[in-house]
Amino acid sequence: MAHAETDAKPITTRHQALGWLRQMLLIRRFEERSAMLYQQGKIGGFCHLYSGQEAVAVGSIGVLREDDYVITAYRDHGHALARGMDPEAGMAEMLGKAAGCSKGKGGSMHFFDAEKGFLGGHAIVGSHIPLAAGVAFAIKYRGGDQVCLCFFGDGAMDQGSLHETFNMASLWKLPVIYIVENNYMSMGTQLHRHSCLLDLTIRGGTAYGIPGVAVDGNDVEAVAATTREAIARARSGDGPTFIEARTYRFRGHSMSDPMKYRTREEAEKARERDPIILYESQLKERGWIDEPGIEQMHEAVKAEIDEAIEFAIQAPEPPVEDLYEDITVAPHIPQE
Amino acid sequence: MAHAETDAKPITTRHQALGWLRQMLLIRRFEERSAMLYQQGKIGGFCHLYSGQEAVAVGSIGVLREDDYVITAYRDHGHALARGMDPEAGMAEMLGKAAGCSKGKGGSMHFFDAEKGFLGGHAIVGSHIPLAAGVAFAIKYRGGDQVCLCFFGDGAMDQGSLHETFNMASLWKLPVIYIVENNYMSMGTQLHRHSCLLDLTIRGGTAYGIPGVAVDGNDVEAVAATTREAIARARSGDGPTFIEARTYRFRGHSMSDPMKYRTREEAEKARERDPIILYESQLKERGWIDEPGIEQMHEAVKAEIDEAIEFAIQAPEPPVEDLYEDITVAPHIPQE
Amino acid sequence: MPVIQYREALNQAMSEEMERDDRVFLMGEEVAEYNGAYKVSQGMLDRFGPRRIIDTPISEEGFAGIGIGAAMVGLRPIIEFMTFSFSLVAFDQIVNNAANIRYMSGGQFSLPIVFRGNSGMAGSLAATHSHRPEAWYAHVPGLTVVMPATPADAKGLLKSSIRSDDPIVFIEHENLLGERGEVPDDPEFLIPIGQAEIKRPGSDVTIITYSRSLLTSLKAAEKLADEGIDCEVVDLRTIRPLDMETLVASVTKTHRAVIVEENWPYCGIGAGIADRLYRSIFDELDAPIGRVFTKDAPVPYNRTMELAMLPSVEGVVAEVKSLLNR
Amino acid sequence: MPVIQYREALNQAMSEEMERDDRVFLMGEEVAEYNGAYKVSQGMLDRFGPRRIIDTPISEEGFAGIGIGAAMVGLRPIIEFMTFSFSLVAFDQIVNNAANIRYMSGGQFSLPIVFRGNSGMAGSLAATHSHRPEAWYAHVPGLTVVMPATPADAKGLLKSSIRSDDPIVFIEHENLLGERGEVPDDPEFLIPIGQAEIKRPGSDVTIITYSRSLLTSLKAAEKLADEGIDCEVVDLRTIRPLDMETLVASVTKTHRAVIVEENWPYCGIGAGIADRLYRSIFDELDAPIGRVFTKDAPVPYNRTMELAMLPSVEGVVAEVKSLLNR
Ligand SMILES: Cc1ncc(C[n+]2csc(CCOP(=O)(O)OP(=O)(O)O)c2C)c(N)n1
Ligand SMILES: Cc1ncc(C[n+]2csc(CCOP(=O)(O)OP(=O)(O)O)c2C)c(N)n1
Ligand SMILES: [Mg+2]
Ligand SMILES: [Mg+2]
Repeated sequence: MAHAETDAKPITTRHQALGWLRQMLLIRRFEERSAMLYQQGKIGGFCHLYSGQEAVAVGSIGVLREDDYVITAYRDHGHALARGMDPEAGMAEMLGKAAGCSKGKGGSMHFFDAEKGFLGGHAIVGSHIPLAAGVAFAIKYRGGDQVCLCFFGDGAMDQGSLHETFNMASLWKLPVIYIVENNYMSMGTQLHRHSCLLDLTIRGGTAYGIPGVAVDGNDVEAVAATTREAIARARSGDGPTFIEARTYRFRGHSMSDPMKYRTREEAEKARERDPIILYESQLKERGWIDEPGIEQMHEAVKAEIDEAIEFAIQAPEPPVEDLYEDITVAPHIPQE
Repeated sequence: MAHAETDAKPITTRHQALGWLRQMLLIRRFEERSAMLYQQGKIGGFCHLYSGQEAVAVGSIGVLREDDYVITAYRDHGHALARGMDPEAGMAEMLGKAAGCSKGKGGSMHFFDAEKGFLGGHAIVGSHIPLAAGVAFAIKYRGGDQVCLCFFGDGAMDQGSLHETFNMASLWKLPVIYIVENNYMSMGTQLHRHSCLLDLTIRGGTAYGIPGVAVDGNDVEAVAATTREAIARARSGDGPTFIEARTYRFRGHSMSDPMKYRTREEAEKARERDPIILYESQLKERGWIDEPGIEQMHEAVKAEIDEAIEFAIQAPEPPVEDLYEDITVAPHIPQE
Repeated sequence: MPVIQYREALNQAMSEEMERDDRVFLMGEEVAEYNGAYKVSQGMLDRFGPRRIIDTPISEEGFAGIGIGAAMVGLRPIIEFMTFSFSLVAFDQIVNNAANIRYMSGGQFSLPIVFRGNSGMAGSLAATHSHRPEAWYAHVPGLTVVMPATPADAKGLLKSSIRSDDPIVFIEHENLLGERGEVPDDPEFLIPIGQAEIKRPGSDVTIITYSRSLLTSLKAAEKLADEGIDCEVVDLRTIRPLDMETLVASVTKTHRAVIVEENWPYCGIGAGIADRLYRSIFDELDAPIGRVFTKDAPVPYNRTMELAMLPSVEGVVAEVKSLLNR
Repeated sequence: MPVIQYREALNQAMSEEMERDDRVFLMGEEVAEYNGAYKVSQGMLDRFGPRRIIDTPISEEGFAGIGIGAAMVGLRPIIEFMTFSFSLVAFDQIVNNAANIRYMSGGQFSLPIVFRGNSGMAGSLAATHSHRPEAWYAHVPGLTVVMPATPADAKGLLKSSIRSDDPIVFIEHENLLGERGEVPDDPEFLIPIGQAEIKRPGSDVTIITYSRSLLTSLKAAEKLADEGIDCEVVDLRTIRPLDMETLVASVTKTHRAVIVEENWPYCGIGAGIADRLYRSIFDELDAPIGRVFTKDAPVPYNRTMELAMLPSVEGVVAEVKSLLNR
């Protein structure tokens, strides 16, 4: 079995490491159960699973401060949970309930949690990339030392808004960290068919005079270490960093993707580098957890997600009239 | 006085060289007179002069074939004339006349000449950059070996459409040549204030795996030589080239720009590298023309522009009802 | 006549026109190897090859512009937006370049290009993925806006759109893609752009509608028939230019009209049509023109809320009755 | 009261609000060192420094989004489009992000942001540079659209817009920037969003208008007064939400209305207003609502043609008379 590369000197404490493992498990479980609920018709719309990429969100968000910000695209459950969103609020959102993290108005692609500095799930590819720079602009404007972490896929490299923003973020040295989760697929289009260069650090880093770093996106501690450096750079006023986290999406693009573009072998080979299994064995080797400990953790996570689902199912639907709420702060006057 | 750098071995014939010099003079004269007509209120709207940058259009368009294509931004008089547009049609357009190259509907920013493969003047910054790739796509689709030459300013480097297009042009190896006329100003904003990198070949070339070449944009033969290589590359199926022609805009951004951001010294120093004067002295040194020959050329150009203005002034206004013409090929049915 | 799905009708239209004319090609996200995000281009890569069925990066502004450039020099591109909600990032290309280049060049260039893709409130896609963009585009002289409701209209109008020499905004509906209907297989089956069709003749009231709302309107008309109210249902099919002749004739007959649409009410298609009818035949109208539309709010994820926003059969029935004071 | 230009009124509004609230900043192309392409921000860089007056690259989509992000975390950006024609490349950010993020987050975020800049057919700028974007934005729930016609309204409404907690599309007119008028210098001078104003009271017919067309309408009203026709001129000032109360009261009094606007006719503001008035007070109307608008064509460079497209004083006079059968 493949190994993660950070064995030599752990970059974190046992406590934090176990927390990261648990978060990855929680995300995986949240999504596997979501897939089932989707198939049962309990979840609607588009639903994009993060399975296989958990180490990216967990490792990078894991080294943030509480007052930092996180923003991402529509494949957002993992980032939200890694940022500490209550799985009950997440699951209730999946089911469109009033208790959902976006009151049932956003759904799977639009998780928000203002209290945790989680600025959303955004579904128009690339559209949140300027937003992240805007958050960083605000941080700098106020003289703060927070950072904004912004996630997106390799497909978003092809949207103009990214390039407009990277130029300004570099020019103005904004404290924003851009992490492209390169899973080598933009929906059904392989990287080499949608990107003129395969090394994204050139397109996102070199091209803008921004440090561009590639990292194994399935190695949670490597991601954490890389992000930590970027955060230090941002906090000290040296501007943005572009991180290319190389990873793999286990599932289809969304629930409706039959993945005809993949062979079974490719998928199976990828599973060998499952970030969760990699980290479990790494922590075992380090002696920070043992097999029973892992099993116990799995059980606890299972119970937590079961509860979240139970909560979400029981939670009431929002009143239909509320569709006119939350449009503007001033009272909304329907133009009908 | 500064010298152009291509003295050693002329890359062109005497005949063509004199043609290029004459074209640069024609453009300069066309624009100087346009400025006067603008001040007299005979020309309206926005009017952007090309003075100082003539060598870029003349040198690059000068090495095209007749069946190639040219497209540019709103600072378009020079490119149109270099492509052989009749100055009468150009001047009539400036005056909004029916005999204008766009029937008085386009104006200064929207010169078009289908017969010459001149696909316009385009006034939304960056918006014609995908069009150029589309033209190149069509060439390739048909199996032709033409090329499309596309001009734009350094400010357009900051528009998303450019980046979306460069990725596709590189990916699909389209026969398009992008020439950024870097005059170091985006309206009143100096390059270092709008672009994160000062070397645009990185942003437009390296970033997309496209050969990126910088050239002295005030040296008509250097521009010609560089473009010729790019054309050869495109015709043989090797895809796009990005050329950064470094130059200087003598006048304000448009007729209403008082150029407060410049010192008189800067402007005067720039005039020492006037591409026309550089080329005149180069051709004299080469013995291809002498002082009386130059004077004669100036006179001829002056006469040609005088005639064009006379033609334009005498030309009739388009009938007002024609405002409903040229909207669609099918009859336009006003939705009133 | 063969009975096929709306998506198959679109596929046939494109395939037949591509057989007929080598200048026609299809470009968009996932149109080729994936066979279309909504399977509209199923099998077309196999049939026509990668020269003519072209997968793009997620660069709508870029490839919309590439289509326009190709059209300027004589190709006849079909540009697919995976959904029309994604055309918002290409808005400038469509509104400024496609609609204006012919004009700004004094008629030297024609722009034979079709922008197509689905739209609508398709089910829990939330605010950014549920746009109905017709009013934005119909507002613009230079564009033609087509919105077929049936498989036959989808085919006949798409073929006409591809043969048109002008830029066409061809808006499908995600929830219509699976609808079935009889569709001629004659390769010269064309439906003219700009002609509405009376999908149900009637005498008491005219229901004016288009796209998915046609289905809602027809169901409402049936219910109303049970109550003795005879509705004429006019399917616009083309949104711009509007077939005023058919509308005026129908409303002059019925003296009452209700416009049913899936769009927001303010400054939309319904308002656009109502205003023109009032100015044409004010004296023929026995009551103000009724309207049934999507509630004036962003589209929520919650399905119950979303359904509550949409025009419903009951809503149409109620609006018609209130016009008739019943 | 001091008499100042419309552009100075805008400058005062921004400057006063920036003095009052450090969260307010101005960002856009050429707003700082160049002092504004149209000199609206004249002197503001000197006064507030580069932290708060920020020149951008030509990246409208990018900096519109930067404004939105900054607003999400509590700043109050003013984003200037050099002209609103250039907002088309930022359409997605305004329509999808600014208008929807509050909703999609279930009300967790507010978006206190003003997008502002001039618009209109300002004189031989041709098709792409003469847009009147109000109908596109007014169509969208979540956005507020403000279009002041006078210097005082410009100031009072811009101040209110900056203080608003919601996204505002604030559309000026290039040809109004130099207009002069009395403007209060009281730093608490605010004009509420959503209120139309009767700029000229009258009894025979209501002219509904906004932005530059107010000037045309007032001139027409004077001419008509000479002929004994007494026009009430209502300046909408806010386009969305519409002040239906004022409109209904006026038309209920006059029984006749003409809408005058610089926009295209189909699916625009005029249609949007007419439809709502008919549905509110059909029985009060003695004639169909008249309309004076810009001809349905792209905007040409030729000045004579452009003027022929625009609503004119004569056009308004003729439309009013035809409503009155005179
Ligand atoms: C502007 C826009 N175009 C198209 C889409 C449809 N779409 C959603 S996700 C996606 C692929 C994105 O791939 P990538 O950015 O690599 O992210 P991943 O799905 O791999 O996480 C596409 C085409 C969209 N949401 N927005
Ligand atoms: C999308 C857009 N934004 C803004 C403008 C206004 N504008 C016209 S030209 C220009 C500066 C362009 O500079 P550059 O690209 O360097 O070309 P140059 O004028 O130097 O030839 C600006 C800001 C525009 N036309 N389009
Ligand atoms: Mg991907
Ligand atoms: Mg420049």
